[in-house]
Amino acid sequence: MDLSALTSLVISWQSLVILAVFGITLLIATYSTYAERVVAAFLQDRVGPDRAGPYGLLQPLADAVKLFTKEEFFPAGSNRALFVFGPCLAMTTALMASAVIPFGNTLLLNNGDVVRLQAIEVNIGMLYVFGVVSLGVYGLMIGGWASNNKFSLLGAIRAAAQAVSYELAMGMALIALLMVTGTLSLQKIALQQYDGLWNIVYQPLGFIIFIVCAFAETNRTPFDLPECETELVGGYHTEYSSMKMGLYLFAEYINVFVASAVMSTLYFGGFSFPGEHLLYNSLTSSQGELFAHNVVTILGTVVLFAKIFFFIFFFMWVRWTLPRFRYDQLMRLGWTMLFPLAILNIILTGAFILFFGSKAPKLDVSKEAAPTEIRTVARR
Amino acid sequence: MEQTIPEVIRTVPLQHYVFFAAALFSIGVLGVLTRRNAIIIFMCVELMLNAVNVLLAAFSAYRADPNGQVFVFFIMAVAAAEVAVGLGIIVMIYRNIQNTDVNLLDRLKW
Amino acid sequence: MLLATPVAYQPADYLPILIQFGLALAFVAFSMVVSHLVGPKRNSKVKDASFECGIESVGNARTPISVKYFLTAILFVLFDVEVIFMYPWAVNFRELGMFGFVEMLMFMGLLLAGFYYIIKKGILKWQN
Amino acid sequence: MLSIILLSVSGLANLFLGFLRSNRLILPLVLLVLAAVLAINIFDVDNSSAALAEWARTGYLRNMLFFDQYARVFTGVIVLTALLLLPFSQHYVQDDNPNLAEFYSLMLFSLVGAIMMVSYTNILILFLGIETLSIAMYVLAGSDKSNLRSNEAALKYFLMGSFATGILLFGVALLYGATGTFDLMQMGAAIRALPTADATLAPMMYVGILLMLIGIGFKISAAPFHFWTPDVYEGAPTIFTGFMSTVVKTAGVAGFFKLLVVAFGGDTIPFWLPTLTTMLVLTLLIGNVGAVAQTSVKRMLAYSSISHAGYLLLALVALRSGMLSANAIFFYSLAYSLATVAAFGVLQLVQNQRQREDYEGLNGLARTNPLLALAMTISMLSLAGIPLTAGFFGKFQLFNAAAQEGYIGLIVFAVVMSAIGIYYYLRPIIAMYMRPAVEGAEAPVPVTGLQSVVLVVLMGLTVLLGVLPGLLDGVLNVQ
Amino acid sequence: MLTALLLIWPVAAALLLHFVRGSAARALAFGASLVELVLALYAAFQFQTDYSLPHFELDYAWLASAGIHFHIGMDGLSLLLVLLTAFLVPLILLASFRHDYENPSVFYALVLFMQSGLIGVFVALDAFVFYFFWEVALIPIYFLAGVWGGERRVQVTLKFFIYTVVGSLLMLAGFVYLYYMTGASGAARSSDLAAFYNLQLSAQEQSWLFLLIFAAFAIKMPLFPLHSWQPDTYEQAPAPATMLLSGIMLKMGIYGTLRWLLPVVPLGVSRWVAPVMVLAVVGIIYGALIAIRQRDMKRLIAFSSLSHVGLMIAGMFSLTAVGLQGTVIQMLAHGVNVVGMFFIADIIERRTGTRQIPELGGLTRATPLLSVTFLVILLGTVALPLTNGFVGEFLLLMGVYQFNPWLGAVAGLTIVFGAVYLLRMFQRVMLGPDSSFSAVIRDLTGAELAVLVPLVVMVFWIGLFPGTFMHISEPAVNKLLVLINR
Repeated sequence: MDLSALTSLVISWQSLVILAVFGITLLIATYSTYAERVVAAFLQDRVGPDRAGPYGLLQPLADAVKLFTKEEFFPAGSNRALFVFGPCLAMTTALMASAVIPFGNTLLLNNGDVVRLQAIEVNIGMLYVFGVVSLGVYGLMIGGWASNNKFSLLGAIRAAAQAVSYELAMGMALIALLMVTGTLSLQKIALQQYDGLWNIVYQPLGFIIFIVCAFAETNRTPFDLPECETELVGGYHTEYSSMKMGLYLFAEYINVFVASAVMSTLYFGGFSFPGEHLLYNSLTSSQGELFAHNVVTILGTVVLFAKIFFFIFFFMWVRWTLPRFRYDQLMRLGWTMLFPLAILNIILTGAFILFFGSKAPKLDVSKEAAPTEIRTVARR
Repeated sequence: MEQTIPEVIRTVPLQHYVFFAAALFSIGVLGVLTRRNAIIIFMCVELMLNAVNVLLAAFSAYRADPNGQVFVFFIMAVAAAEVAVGLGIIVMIYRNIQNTDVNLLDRLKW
Repeated sequence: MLLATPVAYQPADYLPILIQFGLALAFVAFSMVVSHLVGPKRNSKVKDASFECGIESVGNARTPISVKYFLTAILFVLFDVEVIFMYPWAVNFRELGMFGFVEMLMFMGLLLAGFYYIIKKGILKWQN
Repeated sequence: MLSIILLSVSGLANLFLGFLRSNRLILPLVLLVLAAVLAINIFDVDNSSAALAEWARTGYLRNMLFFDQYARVFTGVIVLTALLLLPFSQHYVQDDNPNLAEFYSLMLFSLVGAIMMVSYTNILILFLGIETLSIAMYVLAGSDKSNLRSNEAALKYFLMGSFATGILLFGVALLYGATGTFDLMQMGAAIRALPTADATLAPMMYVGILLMLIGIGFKISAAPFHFWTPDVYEGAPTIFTGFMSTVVKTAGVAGFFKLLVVAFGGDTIPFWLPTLTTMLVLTLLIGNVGAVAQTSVKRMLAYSSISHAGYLLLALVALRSGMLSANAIFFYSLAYSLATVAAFGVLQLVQNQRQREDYEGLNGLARTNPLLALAMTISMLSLAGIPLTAGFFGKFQLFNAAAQEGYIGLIVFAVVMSAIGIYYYLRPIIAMYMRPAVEGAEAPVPVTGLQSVVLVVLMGLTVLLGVLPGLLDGVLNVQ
Repeated sequence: MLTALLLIWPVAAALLLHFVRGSAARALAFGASLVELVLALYAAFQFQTDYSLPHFELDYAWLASAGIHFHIGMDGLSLLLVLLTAFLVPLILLASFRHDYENPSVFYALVLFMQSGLIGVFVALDAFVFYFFWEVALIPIYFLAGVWGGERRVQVTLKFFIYTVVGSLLMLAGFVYLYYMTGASGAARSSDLAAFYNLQLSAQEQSWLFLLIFAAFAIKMPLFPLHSWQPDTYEQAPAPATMLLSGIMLKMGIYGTLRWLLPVVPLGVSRWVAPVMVLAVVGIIYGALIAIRQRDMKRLIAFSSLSHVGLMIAGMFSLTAVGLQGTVIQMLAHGVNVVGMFFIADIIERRTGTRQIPELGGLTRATPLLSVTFLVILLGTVALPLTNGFVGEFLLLMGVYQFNPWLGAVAGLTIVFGAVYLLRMFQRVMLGPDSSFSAVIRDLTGAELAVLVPLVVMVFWIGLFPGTFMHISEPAVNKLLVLINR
């Protein structure tokens, strides 16, 4: 691991992808705030934001300007360093999670280079997402504690307790999925679904557990106890203002985005879509392999985003439809329902695979691909 | 693929892992010996355990022997149990004396 | 079809994480600094007091909280570490086959016994 | 293996027993289980030559536990100790005690840990055993939640214990790096070969061995790593102090001995032996001198437990005498456990009634409770190593093993130390027999029938072993 | 088997006592001790052949793995001391009948228990058995003195205990070393007496071993300057305990030296014999001088005992046949005399409430029987010819004289001094000016006579027919001498 690897990486196409993923993440988060209002307005049959720009499309921009120019406020008795550090941590971890999500297959360039439409491919992608997202709760904790406000502290504690409670069931749901896929690489999981059925077919119960937990992990209604205004004013961000407040809000939407992307990838085929082989074969015969490959890849990316947007919409839909849990109900749901269900799911999955499934992993990607890795393949 | 992970780790010289782990461990030991806050002492102990984990994982990779990693799992599990018990004890003490400074605990002479 | 997955992972594969981290840090720092420079600053004693719905704030904000939260955290630590054991097992589930399944059933049985015990012990009774 | 399974399962089941309305059932059931384990232990052995050959062949990853005669015998000591100690916890058995089942379950679990520590053939199991034992004991040490001394004991025990675990584990990691295995036999073979085979790895191995010695030194409270012991033993509820100073010590020393003999034996012995010898000398000195200065019986027993760790180290230092050492450890730990159980049992009963644990608390006990006084006397004499009690032959066997290896200087030192010991072991006897009861404490201490029977059994065993030590000769023949 | 029976019977009786309350306890204890005496006498009459060989042996593998056997048996020397023990214990028990001790069953059980320990010491033929009983004998006396003793009993008995145990631990260390040396030539290790006798050790080793082992014996006897526990303990212990201590327990040290020290490390003995002799003689003078200044009867007897023991040690270390024979006879004589002396002191104290010599006087008028017995025993102690003391001390002095005439001359002072302080005590207490007690004091009762008459008989028996006993001990002593001079 020397410096040259880093420099070559910085100036490569891959770094462009990283930048793009970063930008898209921010963009989607930004427009999620807009979408939230529009969806809310739609569901409540009223007019949403419509002043800033056409259909209010510039509303996020206006929000940003407002947040930037608001007064920076430090409550008395707060721990200043931690007060700033909290939102920063929440935002940083949120931004990092999207790095391992495969937004598409590869693009082949004319000069023979291959561009992977994924910022970072690591063999432990799933663990990475989990790890980084789990760190996010520290941001809430630190912020809530540093505020020197009883509401904030309570909100922070709730956030932590809730996050850890649901993370357990989420991890268990994931384990059942891992038993099916046999790998932790998000990209491999996505590619496996290229050929076969989507994992939702094998893991319906797991998906339900996962999505419920995803709601809780992102502190979205009906699990937004850490910030429920009826009880805790603003929860952990009661004392926050200006861009620090903005970072918390942003982080939440980024988490929603990441959760949607992960769910799409894990359970709904990621960037695969029905008929891709057909399209690839027909295009290959007419336009050549390179073109066909690129078109399928881009289409796949588009499809993936469609799936992601659907889940984001689903998040909002639920928010404006369901009432909030009471805190003890929330904890009981997590511990006494989801946790045993997740274990049951694991056992069922295991039994099913053992008695009906084949011995080999569903799709052994490593065997299918050329052992000499993609770069060589592309330089033909 | 399983065989390749050790190769990856082996691109870094073993000494680096050993020195790193030793440094981490020493920091932990120093912390235990010099700090007076029970929670910080406790965190330093965890640091020591994690140094051990790093070292074991590195050795495991260099020897292409899974036993070391299995050991790491067990250390983590045991450490979790220790965390549970240890934090419980610290909370219990905090409830009684509203502090976690070990110097305040002088009901029993050393 | 050309697949995007490398066969062998290199430490360099993890390098982009650093770049991503740098980017995130840059963004966060940027927004912090800008909002700090742009926003107005007018402090007063009343304004700085911590917010308690307009009522004068009472006592220390960092008060001890219900021990249930603590218990939840402890339980999480324990169970989460048990879950760690399942990750390698799940990834290699097919190779381990029946033997691994039965072993894990025993493990989960113990886990559930403990789980049932703590539920019975009233961990989720928030009323008392 | 059966004993471990039975103990674990009954420990778990016992937890659920706590949900019953009445707690009366728990103690009898636990005693029953322990008796059953003791009985099972007799058959729970796989020391046939075929099993040994199988172990030598597969060794690796499998057969991490091995129930040879050594494991079985020490399991017997451990379980017997627990069985005899538990009746003195009867005062805990009250229906309004919500944590009763947990106490006993933790005890059972810690026994599992102790058994693992004497039956391991893989460092992993040693580590797990130590931790299973220790973690349960951390909780039990602090089980008197509202008592600040108990809290403090728990915290100190916990911090020092986990610190020791860290050191121990770092040693394990280094040894693994040097030898590439956790299997005790393979590690032993690798360590014997290493100094010549691979000089670069040798320093790592030496550091690893030293760190492991230190870590285990902490666990068995050998000086200079003993400083937590008096506080913890004094602060913890008496019954658990009794448990700590018997079961934990026996398991620790037996496990340590196995480690030293199997893994660290051979040419490396001269490397670490000076360290161990220094520990031994310091332990004896600090244990005995410290005990003299105490005013609390409990604290005196804590120091006495340190000093007994020192005597046991004598057998470890003399490990090259092989079976002689193993036998000595076995006999001594049995004698020591019996005597200590009796001492803590009596102390617990006296404490229940008189609410004090200093020497004055024992005043006049001979008049009010002759049985308790006699039990305490025999126990003290046994701890002091006076003939007619098991302690004498325990010490004799230790010295015998040490003399076999020519450590005459150490023996003389140990003898001088046990002479000091006699002084403080006589003090409870003086208090009980030669001083009148303190004002207001003239009432007899209540003793249940079961407790009386146990005390008689303890006395009987101590005297029996003191008169006919040959009974246990050769119990440990196969290793 | 008979030896084992001698050991077990008192223990069994002691356990039986647990079920008896009050005065029945002492009756039972007394009965048991009589049975023991009968057993011992039976053993004495069963001795038909050579007195130098152990009889009634029992050899049981005690710790087989270590080569330690429970080996016991009696030769002439052992027999004499067993007889002495069996003879004195009933008398001591009888002597205590006047006292009302708290918890009599425990008290008498301890006495019987101690008897077993004492006999065990005298019959042990294995070093560890010897050590075992050596310590076993200590425990009951500790409790007897500590629980039923005088005001300062706690400190005094603790001092006594620590003193003795430290000594015996040193002895144990010596034994352990010897035990190891038996295996040095590749033979199986053994702690048997015979194995010890066969050892070939260097002078240097023997010199150290002598110090280690002799420490225990010297403390027990006690040899000046290790005696500081003795007067206090004798004074504070209850009368029966004092009698046990002085009458029998003291002999453990001398017996141990004879049996376990002199023949085992002869080279060590020759290295240290001179200092020991000097200390012994110093002890004689010192004990006598202090005794002269004592006002307390018990303390006076204690110091006189110290003085007499000094002579025994000196005689023993003369390493001559007469010296050793004298030691044996004097052990018996001293046992009889000192028990009698302490008993009489106890009687007087009980009657008058004081032991202070100046407060007493003129008791003889009302108590002719007491006076006579007192005088007889006293003269025995002073070593008047025809009494038991004379035989022993004469032989001892002969021995010392053979060793070194000057020392012999100085040691001879013991008789002179003894006459001075003992006769002065008698003169002051029994004769002298009348005190407030002289009229009211009662003479001996039947029970007291029952104690004193056998003692008086023994005083004359040994004094007139010492051959009865020397005949028994002589072969054994000669055998020892052979071993010592090898």
